[in-house]
Amino acid sequence: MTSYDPRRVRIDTPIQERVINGHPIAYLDSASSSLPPRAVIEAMSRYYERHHANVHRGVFQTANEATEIYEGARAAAARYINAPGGADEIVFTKNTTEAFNLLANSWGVANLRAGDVVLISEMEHHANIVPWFHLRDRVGIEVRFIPVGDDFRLDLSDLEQLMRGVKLVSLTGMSNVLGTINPIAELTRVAHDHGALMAVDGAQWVAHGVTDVVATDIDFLAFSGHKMLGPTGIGVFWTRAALLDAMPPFLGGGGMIADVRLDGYVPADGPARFEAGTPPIAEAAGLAAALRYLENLGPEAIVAHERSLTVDALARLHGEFAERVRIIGPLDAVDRGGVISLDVEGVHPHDVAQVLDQYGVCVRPGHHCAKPLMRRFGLAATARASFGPYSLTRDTDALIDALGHALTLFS
Amino acid sequence: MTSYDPRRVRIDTPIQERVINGHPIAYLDSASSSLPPRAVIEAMSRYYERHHANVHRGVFQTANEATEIYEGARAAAARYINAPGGADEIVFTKNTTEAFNLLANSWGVANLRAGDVVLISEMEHHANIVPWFHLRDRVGIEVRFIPVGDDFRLDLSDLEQLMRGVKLVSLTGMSNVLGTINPIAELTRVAHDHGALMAVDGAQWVAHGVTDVVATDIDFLAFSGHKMLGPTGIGVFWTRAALLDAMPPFLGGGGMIADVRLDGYVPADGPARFEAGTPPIAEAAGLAAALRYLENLGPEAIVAHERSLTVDALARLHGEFAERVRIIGPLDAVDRGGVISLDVEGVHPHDVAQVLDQYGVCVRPGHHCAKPLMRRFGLAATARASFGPYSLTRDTDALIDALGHALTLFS
Amino acid sequence: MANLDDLYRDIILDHYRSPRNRGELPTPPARRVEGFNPLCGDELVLYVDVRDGVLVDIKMTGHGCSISQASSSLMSAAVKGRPLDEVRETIESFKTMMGLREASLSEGEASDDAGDLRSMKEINALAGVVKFPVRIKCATLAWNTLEQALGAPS
Amino acid sequence: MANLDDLYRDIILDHYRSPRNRGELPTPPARRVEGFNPLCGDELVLYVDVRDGVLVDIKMTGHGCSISQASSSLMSAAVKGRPLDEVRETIESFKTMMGLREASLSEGEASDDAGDLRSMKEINALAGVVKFPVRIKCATLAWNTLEQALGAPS
Ligand SMILES: Cc1ncc(COP(=O)(O)O)c(C=O)c1O
Ligand SMILES: Cc1ncc(COP(=O)(O)O)c(C=O)c1O
Repeated sequence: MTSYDPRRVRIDTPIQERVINGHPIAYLDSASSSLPPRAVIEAMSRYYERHHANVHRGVFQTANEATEIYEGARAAAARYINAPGGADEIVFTKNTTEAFNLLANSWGVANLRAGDVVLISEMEHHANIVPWFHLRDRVGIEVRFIPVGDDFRLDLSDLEQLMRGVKLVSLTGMSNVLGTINPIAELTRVAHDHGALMAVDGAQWVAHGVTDVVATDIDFLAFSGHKMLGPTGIGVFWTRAALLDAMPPFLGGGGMIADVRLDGYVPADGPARFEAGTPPIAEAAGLAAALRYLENLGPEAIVAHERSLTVDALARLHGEFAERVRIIGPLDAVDRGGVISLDVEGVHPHDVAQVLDQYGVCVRPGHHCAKPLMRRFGLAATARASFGPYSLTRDTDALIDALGHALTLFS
Repeated sequence: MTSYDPRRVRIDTPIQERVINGHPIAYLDSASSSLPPRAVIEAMSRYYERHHANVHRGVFQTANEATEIYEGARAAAARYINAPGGADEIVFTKNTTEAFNLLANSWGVANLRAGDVVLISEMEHHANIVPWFHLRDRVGIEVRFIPVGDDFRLDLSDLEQLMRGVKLVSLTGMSNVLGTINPIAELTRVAHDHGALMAVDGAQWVAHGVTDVVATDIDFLAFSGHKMLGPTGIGVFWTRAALLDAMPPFLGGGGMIADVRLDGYVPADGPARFEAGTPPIAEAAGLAAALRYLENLGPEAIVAHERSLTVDALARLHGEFAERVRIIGPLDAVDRGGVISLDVEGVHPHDVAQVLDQYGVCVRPGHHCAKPLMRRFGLAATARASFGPYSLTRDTDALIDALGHALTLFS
Repeated sequence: MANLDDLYRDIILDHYRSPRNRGELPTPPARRVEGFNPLCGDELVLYVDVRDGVLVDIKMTGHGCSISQASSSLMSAAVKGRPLDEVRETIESFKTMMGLREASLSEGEASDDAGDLRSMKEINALAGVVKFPVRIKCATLAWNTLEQALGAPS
Repeated sequence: MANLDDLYRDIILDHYRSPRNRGELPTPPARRVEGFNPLCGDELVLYVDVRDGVLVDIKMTGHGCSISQASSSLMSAAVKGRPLDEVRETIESFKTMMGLREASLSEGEASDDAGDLRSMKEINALAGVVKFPVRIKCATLAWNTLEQALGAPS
């Protein structure tokens, strides 16, 4: 049993004590980055105050402690996503983006040839687009897009057609613009039936879901600490041991080698092969604390809470502003997370966010690193509100109130 | 004027209050990673407690604050190394290692062709070796090594010969094994005379020196926050604006683009082009605090202090243990930093470090990510002691005392 | 504390709602230049028709926030029909106002008598933008694009 | 608190100073396998001569710390001349001692009567290594290399 109370989580996150322009902060930008609770911040401070040393090659006590903390975080990440091979399948990167570059440059360069297809979608974040464009330029792969329908969901009507020649399907688990949650398990089955592998962008999916790489049967997963109450500077790349063992190195340097001679080198085995240089040690301490914190709350409970906030917000936004505020994303809260992109009639998203800031409401204007998706819906940008485990109905109240002011000012 | 007092710095670093196996800690592993002072730890905590948000695309107040903190760190790093083009020349990476991978994969892939030579040295850290091996495999460059003489310094007697076909000279400013400080300004002149560019591994050089990229006239520089009282998870890549502007992207994803379409993308200008994904924001706050702290101490004063510790330690190690402890590095403290590698007769470095740990003395055994250098001197490993701005003569006392115990145990 | 009223002055909202000089010009004789703010996705296409050292006509298309739209509209009104050296002075004084240039005495003097006083005064409505540093890029997009369209002074 | 005496027992220092079974064996008939600990740079080359299911001879070269050297020396003394199934049992009991295997009743029983009691008792001198987790890799290098040299049980 968990003891999840979002008000308690709010109290745990010091930044939410802030008053912005005379209003209590209503932080609705968790899809960009989440707010770390004190336990996470303190785990990092404690690390630096008591245990800091470089990892792996030390013998002295603090070096051992730092190594245990770092490797412990690997085990915690493995547990959090139910990695079948445990810690040996967890590679720490600096963020989700680096994880995708690792996937494309290591697995991709080793396994894809000119003409092979990587199937992504129109709702991908640039992190799951640009590395494939780079690989196209380098190797000659084709990057193909699953279209997004007017219902803001993947249009799978031509899927069989789209699957021709596909070696890898790489999809976001949850759109950071639409909130749409994609049917990953089903699509993985399709991918595997066609002899393709399945990669999932878990930046939102892991942060706002219950992740089980075994149950979904996916092959690759990427996510970021800072999206799930953890620190900046750390991300995770997961793949099953059999795949990882066959992947060539990507970044080169210390820690990823078994031997270096003047004429070449032998790479190390295991996750170390992909962790060149001094890793994000304090960040791993912070990530482990975040995962512990989330586990204590219970990911299912968080999902349920964020869903109820979303259902309420969608209904009220629709009820309050009718046609003046269009929601760019599914209106039903089925297979949908707490990300609500708004297109406000006659008010540019930048101005929406500016006016909202005056009332302490933090929303993000922009293309949200999903330009192809923006183009698909004829938009340059949206104003996006998104929930986290500490979000409360009063944040939605503040959002609706401030949106009213924005509409008045620009009417 | 500065007010540098190493005892004060020691008090500022909480980890040095620790007692290890009944002895006050004698931290002699700063070459691996330095110990951050409270000001650095608190800068990061404060960032998370008050200002955290994702950077760049925000309009609301904390997003602006986070952006100012992040961009402020860029300006601080530029100032610290006297970058002629200021903040626009500073790219944040996760560490020195990533910076070298960026150099090889961006500038290298764009500018080097089969047969072109990258000249490095036998004393390089793997971070400045392996990325060039990768480039050799990809492009067909030649990786050539400046030999290291028996005096533990670069053997430049055949330099003219070695320079044939060289497009880039890439050298460590200061060896993390030998302590040797290389004549970077002179070698840069030679490189430029031959139409080659000059890259410097500043992981130790910047951390333990006074860095001026204009005075030395170098072209590329890489260094890490955690080596200079800063946090893990952040490094710096510097190059002059004219070179940076011509470098193609390396890692792809959000933040490094100007536009993305279904058929390709346009990269962003400036440092952003090389910072894909959410950057190390809290780490930048920590790095800026570390640079501020170092500036207050005065880099010259730190260099002088570390030199006097080194002179003293070299003399006493030699005097106390004569032939039983061989110093793998120059014995004179000219052009030499505070890194002292030891080869102890009949005691494996691993065992040296283990015994020293029993007395609270932290030294690092191993190849120090410099296997070619180890082979050059017929060693598998050394036990390395290294100083930082907080080191005191009593650390040397503890080292010598504990070394005596190790020799006794294994005699 | 920066107040919203500093940013969204009436003149700005007016120019946002009814932008001046929207549209295209035939190229040639006009020159077409694109401006782009990757951070917020603002896009601007500028058409400038320069004859005998005079910016005889200017038109624009694109989209963006109120500040970028109003700024481009205000700019077009201020520079249309003006000799290029005055246009350049106007650009300089605008950038000085945005804190992107050090104000210099000669520039200050120059801008005083540079052309249409009413348009210049309207441009001053954008002065409040400096209190919102992230919006400065919105305000300057049009001006940078115009500078680019004019090329280096001959 | 882990004490140095737990790690550096006299038997260990003795085997470190005077390692048993150093040298090479002709290949064939012996098999040659390399072991490697990238973290500390320890290297081990193992020569094993197996005939009719018995490890008739074993020799080794390489370098490493006292723990890895002593462990390989102790191992060689314990397994030389022993039938392969007993050698495998010895490897298992060693790994159990290092905390790398769950102790199982049958294994425990098996190791009790597995061969030369004196060598087995000497190996127990390595038990203190578990208090120094980073050194476990040093102690197990030889054993992993031997396991590799023997291949999968037939
Ligand atoms: C000389 C030198 N170069 C490069 C590095 C690599 O730095 P990092 O591990 O922070 O990437 C180090 C430190 O380990 C070093 O001492
Ligand atoms: C769906 C999705 N993918 C990828 C990313 C990139 O994550 P990061 O910036 O941490 O690399 C994000 C967040 O920005 C995201 O929302």
